[in-house]
Amino acid sequence: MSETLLEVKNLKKYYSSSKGIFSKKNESVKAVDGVSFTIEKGDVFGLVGESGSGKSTIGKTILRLHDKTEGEVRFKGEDVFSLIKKDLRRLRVQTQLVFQDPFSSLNPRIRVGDAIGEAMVQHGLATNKDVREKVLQVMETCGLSPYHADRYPHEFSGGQRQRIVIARAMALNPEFLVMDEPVAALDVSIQAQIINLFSELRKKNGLSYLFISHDLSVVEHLCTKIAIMYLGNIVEMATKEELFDNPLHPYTKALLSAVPIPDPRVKRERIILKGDIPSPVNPPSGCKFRTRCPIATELCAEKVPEFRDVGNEHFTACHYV
Amino acid sequence: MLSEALLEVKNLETNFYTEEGVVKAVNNVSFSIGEQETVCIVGESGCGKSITSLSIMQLIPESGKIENGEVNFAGRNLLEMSKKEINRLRGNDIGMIFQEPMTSLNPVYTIGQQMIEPLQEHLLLSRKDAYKKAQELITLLGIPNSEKIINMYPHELSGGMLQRIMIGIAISCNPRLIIADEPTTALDVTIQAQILDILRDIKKELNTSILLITHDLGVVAEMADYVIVMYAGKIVERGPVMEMYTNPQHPYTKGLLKAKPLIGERKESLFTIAGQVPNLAELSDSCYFADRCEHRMDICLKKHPELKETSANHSVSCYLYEGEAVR
Amino acid sequence: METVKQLIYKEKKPVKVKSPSLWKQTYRRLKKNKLAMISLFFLIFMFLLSFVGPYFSPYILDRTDIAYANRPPSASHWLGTDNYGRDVLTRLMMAGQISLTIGLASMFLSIVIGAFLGAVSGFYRGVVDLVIMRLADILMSIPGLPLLLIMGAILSEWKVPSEYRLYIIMIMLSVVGWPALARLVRGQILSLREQPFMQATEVLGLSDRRKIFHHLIPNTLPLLLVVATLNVAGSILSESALSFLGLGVVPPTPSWGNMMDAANNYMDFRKRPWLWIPPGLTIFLTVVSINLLGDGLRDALDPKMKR
Amino acid sequence: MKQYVLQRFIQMIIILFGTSFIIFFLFAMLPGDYIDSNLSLTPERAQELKALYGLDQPMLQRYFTWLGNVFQGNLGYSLKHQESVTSLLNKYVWNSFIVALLALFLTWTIALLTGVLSAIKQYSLLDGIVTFFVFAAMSFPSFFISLLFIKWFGVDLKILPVGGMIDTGSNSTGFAYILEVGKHMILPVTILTLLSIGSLTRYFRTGMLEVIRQDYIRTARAKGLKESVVIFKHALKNAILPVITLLAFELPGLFSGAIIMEQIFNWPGVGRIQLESVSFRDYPVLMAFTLFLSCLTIIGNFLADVTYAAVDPRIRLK
Repeated sequence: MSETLLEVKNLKKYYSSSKGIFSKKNESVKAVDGVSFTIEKGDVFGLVGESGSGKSTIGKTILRLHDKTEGEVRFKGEDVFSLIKKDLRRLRVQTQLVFQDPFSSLNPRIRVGDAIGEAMVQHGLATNKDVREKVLQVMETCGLSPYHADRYPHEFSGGQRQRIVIARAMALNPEFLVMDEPVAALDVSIQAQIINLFSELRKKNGLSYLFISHDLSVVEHLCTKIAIMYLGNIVEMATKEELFDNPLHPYTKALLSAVPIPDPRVKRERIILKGDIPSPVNPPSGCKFRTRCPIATELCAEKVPEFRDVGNEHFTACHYV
Repeated sequence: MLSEALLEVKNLETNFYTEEGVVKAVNNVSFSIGEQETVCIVGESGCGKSITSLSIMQLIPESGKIENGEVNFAGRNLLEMSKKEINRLRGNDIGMIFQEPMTSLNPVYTIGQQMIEPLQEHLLLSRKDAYKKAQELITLLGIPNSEKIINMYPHELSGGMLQRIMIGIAISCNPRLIIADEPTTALDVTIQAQILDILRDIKKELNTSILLITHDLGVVAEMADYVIVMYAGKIVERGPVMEMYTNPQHPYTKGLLKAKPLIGERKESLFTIAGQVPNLAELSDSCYFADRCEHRMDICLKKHPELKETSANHSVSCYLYEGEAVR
Repeated sequence: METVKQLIYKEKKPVKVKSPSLWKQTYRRLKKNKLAMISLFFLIFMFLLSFVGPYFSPYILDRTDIAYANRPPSASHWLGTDNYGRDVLTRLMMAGQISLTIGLASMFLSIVIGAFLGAVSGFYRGVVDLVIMRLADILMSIPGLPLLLIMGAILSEWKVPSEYRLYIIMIMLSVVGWPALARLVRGQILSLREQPFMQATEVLGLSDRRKIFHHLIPNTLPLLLVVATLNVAGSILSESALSFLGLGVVPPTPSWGNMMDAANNYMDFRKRPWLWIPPGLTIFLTVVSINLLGDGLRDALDPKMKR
Repeated sequence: MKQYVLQRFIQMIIILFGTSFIIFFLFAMLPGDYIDSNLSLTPERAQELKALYGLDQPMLQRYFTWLGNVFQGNLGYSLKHQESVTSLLNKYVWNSFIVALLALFLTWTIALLTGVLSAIKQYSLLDGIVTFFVFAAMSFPSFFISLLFIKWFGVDLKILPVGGMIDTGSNSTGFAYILEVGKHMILPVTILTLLSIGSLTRYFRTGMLEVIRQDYIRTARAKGLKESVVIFKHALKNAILPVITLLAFELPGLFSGAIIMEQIFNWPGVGRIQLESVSFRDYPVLMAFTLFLSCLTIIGNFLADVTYAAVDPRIRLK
């Protein structure tokens, strides 16, 4: 029996786009529009979607980097949004975040060693005396040389900076990491290094990840469970094997077929979706995907499809599955 | 291969003068593009692939300088042309598409105003005819409501739409060559699929050649006839697309192909190329890839290998394939 | 398969392991800017001249000697003497003390007020922000010189003695100077807050004190330094204009501005240029140097703008 | 857009009130009104007079009374000039206005040209010279440069008049009059232009430098457009838009920048009157002009924001 680490229930996050007191229409961007999932200990949960799908918003909301609109987030049974400041700081040690852009997520005026060590000292995980030693340890695990500690972030390349960001997160010895597109800004050869680092850290420290990405091949390589998002909703969720071997939702199918395969011998029938992703301010009625769906009917415009279990822990939201 | 080359780049060298020193962004690069051929330059950031394409169009930033080489387009060297002559080629015989559709169009002019410019400049169309042609182009590229789109400003459209508009501008004067610099990098996968589809159609219908710059080996496999792999400003390998994927030779090419996770592959860990790309301002005499290479030999540290043909049209720059280089 | 550890890039260990601090790096870049360095040396020279110079002067500041009045520049009086027979060079040095002090002190005051209010505005936002920023807007809507004129008039009406006016002028200049600074600091803090590295401090659970003193403030300092430098130039100009009009520092206390008052006298203006050209030129050169230094600092602090 | 204008308008009203209050408050701090300084009055009589003029009432009430008068065009009475401040303002403001307007025109034309040229020829000799002049212009104390110019051109070379608007005792009319005034305007306008040209040139230069590095400029070049079209059509419009905001700032700025210049050149404009009013303790005049300049600034600011929003499509359509 596995232990539930994170439980997200019907999470909603709307950003109001009203411009002050005189605006008549109160339009809001429905970034996350009712999302539920659970992450068990040891899971690598992949959250896949295109821009505007709300995947990054979920990552930041469950860490309480901003407020929710509705719903519930529980970490190890505790409601994250009802924690008082002191308890929130305790939670901060257990959960960490790795950002997409390794250039802006490091303070340019703080030396790498200090950046990694400061939170350790603040949370009492190290004293001013042994912090240096502990920092060097963590840096070594993340593939950084000891002398890197005395340098400034701008002296490093993207890949090395991402290692620093990971080391900074790992310094607190967390149980759960949210990765917000951690390899999207990196080149292929560097990307492979970082992905392998994730796998190793997970094996060694028994970590769980929420891995947010737009890249299906990376997600397939790393994740155990995957959810596909479209315009603020999860449209399909299953274990990795299920999802890739037996994709059900038309969006998942299109997404899979759109990924270019690096082999010129493979020629396949591609599903090319029509049109653009609609604005999350004014999403289509019924099924939000219907405007681009190759099999949409009138029913799809009228009724929101239910997100249901089709067996084998495979969930999807489509009338025609 | 087609005998007549439309574009021929010979020993191109572009340097940037920075505070840290001279950066050799494009270092002795030679290749050619035949009529109706799609050539892809692939490589990681900083390898000089974009600067190569900008050097052809002579659009490199001010701190850069084309120091050497020839760029022959339809038999004439672009680097020796006057500014006026080059302007007559740009947008007319050679169209260009850039990476960031959101910033590549002028925010204070409408789509129409920007689309008619090359039509008026090169095809000498009247304003009215140019607008008509622009509208046709928009429809051709699969955007509905062309009469509305034409009066809109760039920020009102999505990235995918804007990239179509950019393509529309590039093809408006029926160019013989289209240079596309990472045209889908900033776009989502489903939109990328649309754009690649359009590029393929254009090539078929307009009989143009395409020079496609990308870092995505998947895109290369789908689009290219001929592939050029660049590393640290130099071509390390080039060859026909089938050859490159079935029989890659340079350790870097091999590494790139293995490092990318594939859908349906599911292996335990990924192949990695250790280390980082070298600083282009501090290059030594060694093979630039030597630091990261699994097969490094003594000679690799002494001199950068020449690009040599190993089979028909397939060249590689590595001592592993030079008979005389005994370990 | 190799593990990550084995694959650590075998890069050559650099000779110098510890990078110099960012301030040192900035100074090194600044050193390359010749114009800024010349300006820096000129300013140091001006300071020495004003604060140490008078000790080497054979003349006593306020000693008047009508017999020696209105002498043109000579070997004994390098810049001549004024209507009371006082040595112009000595007075220029003493005036430098006053003008430079006012410039620096009012800058400090403006920075303290402006940075504090701006930071509070940017960090807490809400009503505090609204009130502070409206106040800044209002003060910025009254053109600077008329505002200073009114305050100067109030000073005159209240018959503030000459030796105290000095301090009140510092305060006046900072009243005019703080709103722009507060706006700047607020903007800076608002944009910093959105930076991922500030979000990271939240995720890492750092205390508010750590966030403000180790992350926010050090990142606003570079810009503040540049603006502070330029602010000194502005203050010196305003003070001199005010004193020239007789509303700032008033005689017998000398300042560069009120020394130029000589030009208001028709005879002095036409026949005795040594009375007003040296102070005018001093103001100009000092202000130019400060502006050039500030510009150099801006470039040195922001390596992205490098050539 | 409508919402934005409305919101910005309300903000303007708030600032107008705030500013007028601050100005009123400052003048209320000035002791020595007419009654207090008149020692011949008995305390009782003084009290009566104060009641008559409403001076014994709480400040807030006096503020609103004053504001009411302002709205009716009653800005007070100048003791020195023995006429209402409104008519005084009307008499002198135009003299200042001509100088300011001419300087504004010159500043913008020259700054635009030199700013753009030095940006597209960055690090050239021209750029170096322009930058040098910009720094010099920004650093000159206005009174010093005015005096120097009078000394050089008026006293030493004797080619331009040293001050005033017309020659002493002149009664020329028609074209001769215009010519005479024009001659007297040369120095004031030059100085005013010189004083404000530095920062504006710098604005144009940095703005242009930023714009010509943008992707869309590269696109324009890739389309094969002539360099002049690229710079003057594609780059310039983007570089000018943000600077429009300054235009509205500039005019009131020139008025207040002209105060010292008018004094030195003996130019019969509002600036000189304003300085005079300080020395003659003619406070209603000082107060009215300060209020006038502040309102000009605030309204100009509002107009600038609104025009900017109207010409920039990125804001206009939101």
